[in-house]
Amino acid sequence: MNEMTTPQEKLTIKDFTSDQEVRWCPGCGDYAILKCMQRTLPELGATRENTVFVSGIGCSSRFPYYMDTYGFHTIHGRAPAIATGVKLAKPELDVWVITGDGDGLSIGGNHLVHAIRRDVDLNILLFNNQIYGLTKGQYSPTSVVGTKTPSTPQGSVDPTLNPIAFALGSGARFVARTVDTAQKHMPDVFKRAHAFKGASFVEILQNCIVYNDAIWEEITNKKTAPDHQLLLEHGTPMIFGAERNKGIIFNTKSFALEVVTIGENSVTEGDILVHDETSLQMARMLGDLGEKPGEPAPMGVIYASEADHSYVDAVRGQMDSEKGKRTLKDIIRGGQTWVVE
Amino acid sequence: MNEMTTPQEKLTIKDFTSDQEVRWCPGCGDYAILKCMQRTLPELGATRENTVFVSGIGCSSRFPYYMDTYGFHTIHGRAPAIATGVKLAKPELDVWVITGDGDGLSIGGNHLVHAIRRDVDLNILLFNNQIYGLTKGQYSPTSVVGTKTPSTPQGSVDPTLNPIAFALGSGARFVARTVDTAQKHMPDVFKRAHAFKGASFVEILQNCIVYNDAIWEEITNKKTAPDHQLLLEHGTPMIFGAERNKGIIFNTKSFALEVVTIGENSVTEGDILVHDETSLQMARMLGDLGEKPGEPAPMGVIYASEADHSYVDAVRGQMDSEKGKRTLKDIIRGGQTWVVE
Amino acid sequence: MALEVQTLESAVVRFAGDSGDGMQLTGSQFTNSTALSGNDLATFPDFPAEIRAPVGTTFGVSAFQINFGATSIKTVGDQPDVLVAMNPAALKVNLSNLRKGGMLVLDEGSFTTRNLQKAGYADNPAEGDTLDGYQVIKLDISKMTMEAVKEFGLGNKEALRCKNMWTLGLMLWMYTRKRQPVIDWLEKKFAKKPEIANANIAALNAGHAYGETSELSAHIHQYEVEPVHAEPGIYRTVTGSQALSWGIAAGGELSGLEIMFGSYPITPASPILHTLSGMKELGIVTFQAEDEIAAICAALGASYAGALGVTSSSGPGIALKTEALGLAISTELPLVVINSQRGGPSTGLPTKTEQSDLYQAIYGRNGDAPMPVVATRSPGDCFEVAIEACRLAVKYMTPVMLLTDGFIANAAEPWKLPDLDAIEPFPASQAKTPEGDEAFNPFLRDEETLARNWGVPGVKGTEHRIGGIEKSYDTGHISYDPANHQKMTDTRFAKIDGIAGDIPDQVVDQGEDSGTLAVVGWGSTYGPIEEAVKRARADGLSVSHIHLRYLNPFPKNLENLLGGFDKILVPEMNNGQLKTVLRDKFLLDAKPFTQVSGLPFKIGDLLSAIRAEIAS
Amino acid sequence: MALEVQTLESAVVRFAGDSGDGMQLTGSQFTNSTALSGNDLATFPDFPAEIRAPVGTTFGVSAFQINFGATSIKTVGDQPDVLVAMNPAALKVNLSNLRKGGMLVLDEGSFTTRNLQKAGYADNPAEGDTLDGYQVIKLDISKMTMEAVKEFGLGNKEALRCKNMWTLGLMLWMYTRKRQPVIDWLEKKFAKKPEIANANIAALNAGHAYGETSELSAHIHQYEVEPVHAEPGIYRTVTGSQALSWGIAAGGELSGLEIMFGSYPITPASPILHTLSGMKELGIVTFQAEDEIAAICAALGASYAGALGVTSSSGPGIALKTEALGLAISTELPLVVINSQRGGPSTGLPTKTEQSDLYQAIYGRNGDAPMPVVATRSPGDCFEVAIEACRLAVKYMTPVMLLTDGFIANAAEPWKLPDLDAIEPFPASQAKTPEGDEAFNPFLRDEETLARNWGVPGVKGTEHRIGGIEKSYDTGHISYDPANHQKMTDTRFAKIDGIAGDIPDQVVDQGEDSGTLAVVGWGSTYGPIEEAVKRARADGLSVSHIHLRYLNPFPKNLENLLGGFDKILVPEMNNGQLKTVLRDKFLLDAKPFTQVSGLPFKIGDLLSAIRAEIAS
Ligand SMILES: Cc1ncc(C[n+]2csc(CCOP(=O)(O)OP(=O)(O)O)c2C)c(N)n1
Ligand SMILES: Cc1ncc(C[n+]2csc(CCOP(=O)(O)OP(=O)(O)O)c2C)c(N)n1
Ligand code: SF4
Ligand code: SF4
Ligand SMILES: [Mg+2]
Ligand SMILES: [Mg+2]
Repeated sequence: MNEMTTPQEKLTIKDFTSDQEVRWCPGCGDYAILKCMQRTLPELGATRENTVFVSGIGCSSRFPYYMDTYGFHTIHGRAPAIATGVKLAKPELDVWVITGDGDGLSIGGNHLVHAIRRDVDLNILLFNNQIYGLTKGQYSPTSVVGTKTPSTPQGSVDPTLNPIAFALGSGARFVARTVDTAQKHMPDVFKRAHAFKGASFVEILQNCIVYNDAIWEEITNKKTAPDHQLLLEHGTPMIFGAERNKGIIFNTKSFALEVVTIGENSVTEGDILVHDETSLQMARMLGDLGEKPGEPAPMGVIYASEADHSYVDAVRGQMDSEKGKRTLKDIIRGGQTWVVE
Repeated sequence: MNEMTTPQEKLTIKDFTSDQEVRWCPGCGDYAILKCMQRTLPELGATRENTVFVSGIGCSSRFPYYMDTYGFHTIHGRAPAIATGVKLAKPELDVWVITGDGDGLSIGGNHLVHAIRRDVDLNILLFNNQIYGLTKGQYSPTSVVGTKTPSTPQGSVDPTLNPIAFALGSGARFVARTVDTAQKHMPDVFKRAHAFKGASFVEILQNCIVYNDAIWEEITNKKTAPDHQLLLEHGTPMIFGAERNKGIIFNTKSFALEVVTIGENSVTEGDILVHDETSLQMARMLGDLGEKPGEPAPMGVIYASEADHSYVDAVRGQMDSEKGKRTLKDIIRGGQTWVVE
Repeated sequence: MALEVQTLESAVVRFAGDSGDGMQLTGSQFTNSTALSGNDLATFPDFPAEIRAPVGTTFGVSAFQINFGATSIKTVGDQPDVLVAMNPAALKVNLSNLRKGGMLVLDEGSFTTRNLQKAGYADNPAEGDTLDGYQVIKLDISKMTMEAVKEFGLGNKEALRCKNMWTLGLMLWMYTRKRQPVIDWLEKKFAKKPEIANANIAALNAGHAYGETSELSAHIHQYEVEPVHAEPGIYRTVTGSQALSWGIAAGGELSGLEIMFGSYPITPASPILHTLSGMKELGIVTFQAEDEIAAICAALGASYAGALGVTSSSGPGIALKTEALGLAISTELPLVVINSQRGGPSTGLPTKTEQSDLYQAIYGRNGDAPMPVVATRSPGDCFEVAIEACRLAVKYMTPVMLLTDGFIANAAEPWKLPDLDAIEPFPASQAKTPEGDEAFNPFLRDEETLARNWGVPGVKGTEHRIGGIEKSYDTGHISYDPANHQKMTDTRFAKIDGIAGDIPDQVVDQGEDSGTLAVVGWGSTYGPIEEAVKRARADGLSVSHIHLRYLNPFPKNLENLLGGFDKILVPEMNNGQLKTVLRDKFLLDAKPFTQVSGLPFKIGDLLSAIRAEIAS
Repeated sequence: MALEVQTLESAVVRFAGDSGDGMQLTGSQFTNSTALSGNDLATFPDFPAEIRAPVGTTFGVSAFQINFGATSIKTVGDQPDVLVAMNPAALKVNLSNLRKGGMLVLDEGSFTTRNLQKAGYADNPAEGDTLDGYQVIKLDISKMTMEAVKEFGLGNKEALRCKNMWTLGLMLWMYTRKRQPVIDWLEKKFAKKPEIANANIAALNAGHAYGETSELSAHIHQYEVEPVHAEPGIYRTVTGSQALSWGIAAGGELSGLEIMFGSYPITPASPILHTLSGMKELGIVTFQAEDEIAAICAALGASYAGALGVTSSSGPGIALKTEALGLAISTELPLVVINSQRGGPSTGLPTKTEQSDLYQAIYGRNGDAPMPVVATRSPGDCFEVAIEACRLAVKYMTPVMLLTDGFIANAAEPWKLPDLDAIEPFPASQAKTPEGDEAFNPFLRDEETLARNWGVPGVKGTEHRIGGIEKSYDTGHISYDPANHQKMTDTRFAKIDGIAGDIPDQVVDQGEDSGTLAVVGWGSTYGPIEEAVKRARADGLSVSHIHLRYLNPFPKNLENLLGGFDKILVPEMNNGQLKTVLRDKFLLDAKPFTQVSGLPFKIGDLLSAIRAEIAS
């Protein structure tokens, strides 16, 4: 690990841009995410040599080719498992997992569950375009019911998987959401994910201009965004809306979150629920928010609760604490032996 | 489907008992679950010919051999996928999935996620003994941290997966829990699961006397049970304890459930939270309950909220609504054709 | 004054342009008109791996090649006679392949500095001497199209999109094909947007008129290709994916079983999922699973429940299905597994063709796990082979592997519509409620086929349990008995080997049934081999072509048949896989001739290999 | 008056009892004492599939067989000379295999009506004439054990558990073995429960004393088996799983790489996971993954990061790893994949042995995907083969498949401790920060080995991207170029084939290097073949034994070597898989002799096959 401690010159976006021609469709949301990553890594003090991008298969999974870091474009759905191996072997690396809603939630769902459950220190970015881009537009587990695609010409009938609920159900300790167009918001989310010790799960709403265009329109369109986004900030009341007069409360009767209007029905700003990113219950409810009409989609850090142990440290710790106690020779001679002369 | 509508003679436990010698370890909790199932099916009005048990691999997965119904002992982790095929092909069948904590949550996690997400009308019973029985005692995703097994001689370090949280995170609409020794409770849970249209997920706490004995002791031991079990009943306050003076409240400050003692700190029975099995938020919190010392483990139906659509009906409905509109001949002649004479 | 119309035996035309230029549509419409003219033909859609690569780049070039003729056409042709290049990148990528002296149609309007740069041209090839030796027709198609559609008031971008129809019009003129089918198609396709339909039709007509009226006709011939002398019947063009899907549907009808198709999208297998998903009328259940494992498992579950499970994927997905395939073999349930092969290993070359999954099909499982393997040779052949796979699966209670490939999946050819009523049905037999107290044994076997007794849920009295553990030959219950395992292993082999008695003898596709050299092929190499052998025979060489549909078991006469030749040459688009099987089974010195480039064989290369082998 | 001690060349003893009777412990302690007596030996633990089947049933019988001798012992013996049956079920299951005239030791105390019934005996076989023809020793071991341990105040159940030590004591007496090693072991094992230790020791002594003092000694011989004439050195007994694990650890040390072992439990592969999990001192990371796919993926990820990834499973699990194996082949990363074979197909016979995954190892992937395959022949051999697998993986940047099987995994044999310092290290080379502005190309190849340039994260200047899509030979970037794909395919084969030049020439294990018949084997059939060939040679037959460690590529002299024999016989515990490879590669008429019963070959059967083949 020769070079790793050498002090770094200040890197720039260029340093993280590889010489490979980017091959997404013109207008694809992936471009914006890529640029944002290339821009943010220098700000994180990341080095090229200690940064690894591991991806599965899908349009999104081509991401590593375009980063001038280490990159492993693996096979469909397996990136979290491969990244776990990378991290276990070299804990000092910054490992980013790039996956899609098909790659991560369909074929690769189980590896995602277990990487998250183990709380492996990975930064997992799931590009959710609610479609299989690379294979030309079949529906995915996140596609809304009724989606017409080549494999569902009469519309899909499978209930949708909610990535946030899924991650939390797997025991996630860091869950956040951002959107491809949010060039200011996204770097902050990347930074928080990167700083988090443990598995950080980030859903990035991403537009597939070819097969599922404009599904995030309400959230990304400047006009409609204020009413459809809830920008989360820890310790701050969950207020949103073009007029900043809408808010979220917890209704103890329905036992669920509810959208209210400040000033109506004698609701005041003080009634609005304050975002607590350490509350698992709140995180779960926020994960559901946005499913019903009128509800805004929460953006930002939904949940962050670092564990007091680290999985990778624990695994390697067991090894380190034993190291040198016996040698291979000792082990081999360990049983009952006899001598032939 | 010749015989299916013939009225049934009244069946008994014997009718559901196959001629195969049961091959679990003496004292294994699986016996009790088996007996209970054989006893309950006649009460459900089930028929042998329309009942199918599909299992993966594990001690628990040998279950189908002992039922005198249709049975498919498949491969490790794949039972939910195979059962989905069974149900899609013949929706009139009652399909039970038998799986273990290793089979269902480790290798088979993703199929469970998607069977649950799709809400396929299956009754899924997960025998949780927190260990891999059949392969001689390695730890499983549900094993508590620190579990010493042949593959973790210094104790396991992986955080545990909570089956209830996992199922809910996958979008489950029916989640319940029971325990191998609860011969009165279990049939009710089976009946509810059976009656539910959609994927019903039941965690059965099961004792592996050989590799992980007595892990459920507090819950099953008659002496300690009252203080460690919370028997859920929809619409009833969540009271428990040998003296029936403990209860569950929702603490709006900590935003979490809390155990209180009736009569202490001016808590009255009226303050106790009433179980609402249709509340997803409550279900999620109940799923966590029991993880901390002093908290009871909820038993019974944790969540039940039938969807207004049925996945299998929807799939077959698309087919039925089109049926006969075109024949294969029509399709083949559908393009532009020309005649050679 | 126009030159006279020349009559050609056959012609190869290649349309190439940017992914956005609509070359696949152009090609398939040209194909359609050509088919309706009664020619035989073969096509090769050759599109990039990227969904929509950046405009103007070489890796964004999409091409469509068609070979059509007055005699039987077996391949897409080694070298185009005509190359249509809609931009510099298309020229760059495809020029080297154009026949020396061939015709080159260029859209000059797209040879802008920026496009030339993107294609990596320092100088404009349309201007220097790079194109010497070709018959070059430079036209500003872009401009002429804009002109033609002006009246419809489309935006710039939309108007330019009609370029491909202008080009098509020109080519239809050149080959004296009819415009009407294209016009009909445009009107149907854009029924809701008449201005688009009309603009496209105008462009088409303009291109056609340009040929007819311009000076072009003064120095360019118009060509005619006579209709092929084909069997009487109704014809259409069909792609491999279509024919395969229809064959599966037919298999369901002929067996009397509901088809339950479980799949997960993957190139180039997805079109089968798409086609069958659009055929719900026939009572076909399609299930897009969470992965390939779930797809095969759901299909197998359906078979267990009494339907006919079918699953489909390509190499990497088939790899994932391996474990479940073992379960299907062990439980002896019917199942059809379709592998649309693509370039490997691993992700490999997803959009390129290869036939390198034969090892996997025949040998690629844990344990002694035999299963039948059949392969398709051409788009139309897929229909019959799919039916045959269903027949074997149902009759022998076994999974069957059906090998096709990316080339066949996407290629089209004229296809004589089968008479569905004339196909022999093969009704599945499922156990009925036993009489009296007779115990039901799911592993009781048919004496002739060795197929086991298929008991299905829903039927009273045939309740039983099966699984992947070894079963007693006598009762079907779990058995760890050594002698029983031997017997069951032997029986599993005997059952599959016995299929040899139920399939047609191997025929010689071309040539005598003995001689100096047998060229033995399988799969989509059919066309190039057939053509190469034809030429070799025309040169007086003693060579025959034997093309296998059945790869496991082999037809029972195959050993004898091959024994009648001095030499055996096995051309494969892999590193020599069929060769292994032949050498193992027959101890014959089968010589491999392999090509692993992601492309179909060239006739010329095969011909050289045949010559070399005979001379050796 | 005692009979004199008889000297034997070798003896086969089989301990059989209920799963709860501790037969595996008894067997392994007898083995240990025997090993310490300097005999050569081979063992065969034969336990039921069930964890703890109901007491007294036939499917709950657990057995342990040992063959030991004064000369080299290669197999566990076709038929036991002595059978110890601790209950009726054990008798029922094992009797048929006992040598006619052999000795039968029965615990009469367990022949109760209930136990007889459970075993399916209508009449008590200990009483009728069923056992005529054997030398039967009926003892109420249960009662005598209770007697012996009375003073330690154990409960009934615990006291009865000492039965196996009583029996062991008797057998140690019979074969003049030392008790002390067992006593030492008991004291260590029950250090925290001295009363248990003492009771067991008392039972052991009582059994021994019974032999010495009872009338038994008046009509039963005591036997002596002289120490084998072995190479000087320090010895221990070792199981295949142990030796394999240690070999992997050694491979890590010799390459200078950290071992990252990713696995998922499965019979019979789990013991390797268990052994390595207990070896963290050596800096070995073990990872119990969520499934076999994750296990290989994590191992591959670790290799990508610069460690040596190792993964292990048996057939069904290896099947699941297929797709990821393709990625390892395509990215050319080092990886060791261990397959502990078991009976197939599908779940098959998990606790029985077989070698039916050779097809899967050599051919079982999509695409043209070559990889080296090596196999172990015996427990001790596992050590060397594991090191060799690591060497090849690291030196050639390739996944390597190591085949072993359930028999080898659990069997034990005496093993001369290797001199670790004498093994040639094979330090891995990983790319360093390039000088100046030189671009790093991960697919730059070593001219000799064709191994690619291993760049690992953490090193500055070697940043690069790789994946499963085809890569340019020249740059390592993605390439869809046809000629490049051909070149890369050819290079992948050339690299693996080239290994033939880096492995030892094939030796003849026994016999001349030409002659009438070569018996060619691989894997755990080594012992039976060696013994059968020995006997055949003793009968004057011209037969040699050639046993392969390298299955792909074959040693370079193999073709010539086999060419020197008139006939080739290939005994395999599968339906004839090596036979296929040999016939394909060398076009030799290799004849299969197969057995698929879940059991090792019997020497007698092999001998007949050899005779028949020579006579044919
Ligand atoms: C084993 C396997 N199965 C299927 C595929 C085909 N495939 C490639 S990407 C993909 C889905 C991609 O969807 P998603 O992850 O949402 O990525 P996107 O293209 O939308 O970014 C599929 C099905 C494959 N490459 N490998
Ligand atoms: C593909 C595959 N991998 C691994 C195994 C080995 N295996 C069988 S059962 C099992 C785990 C069983 O654990 P669980 O599901 O908890 O069942 P239990 O025995 O505890 O009831 C494993 C790892 C297998 N049979 N197949
Ligand atoms: S198909 Fe969709 S997701 Fe893929 S590159 Fe194109 S726009 Fe992006
Ligand atoms: S090992 Fe455990 S789970 Fe398996 S049968 Fe025995 S007691 Fe039951
Ligand atoms: Mg997507
Ligand atoms: Mg378990």
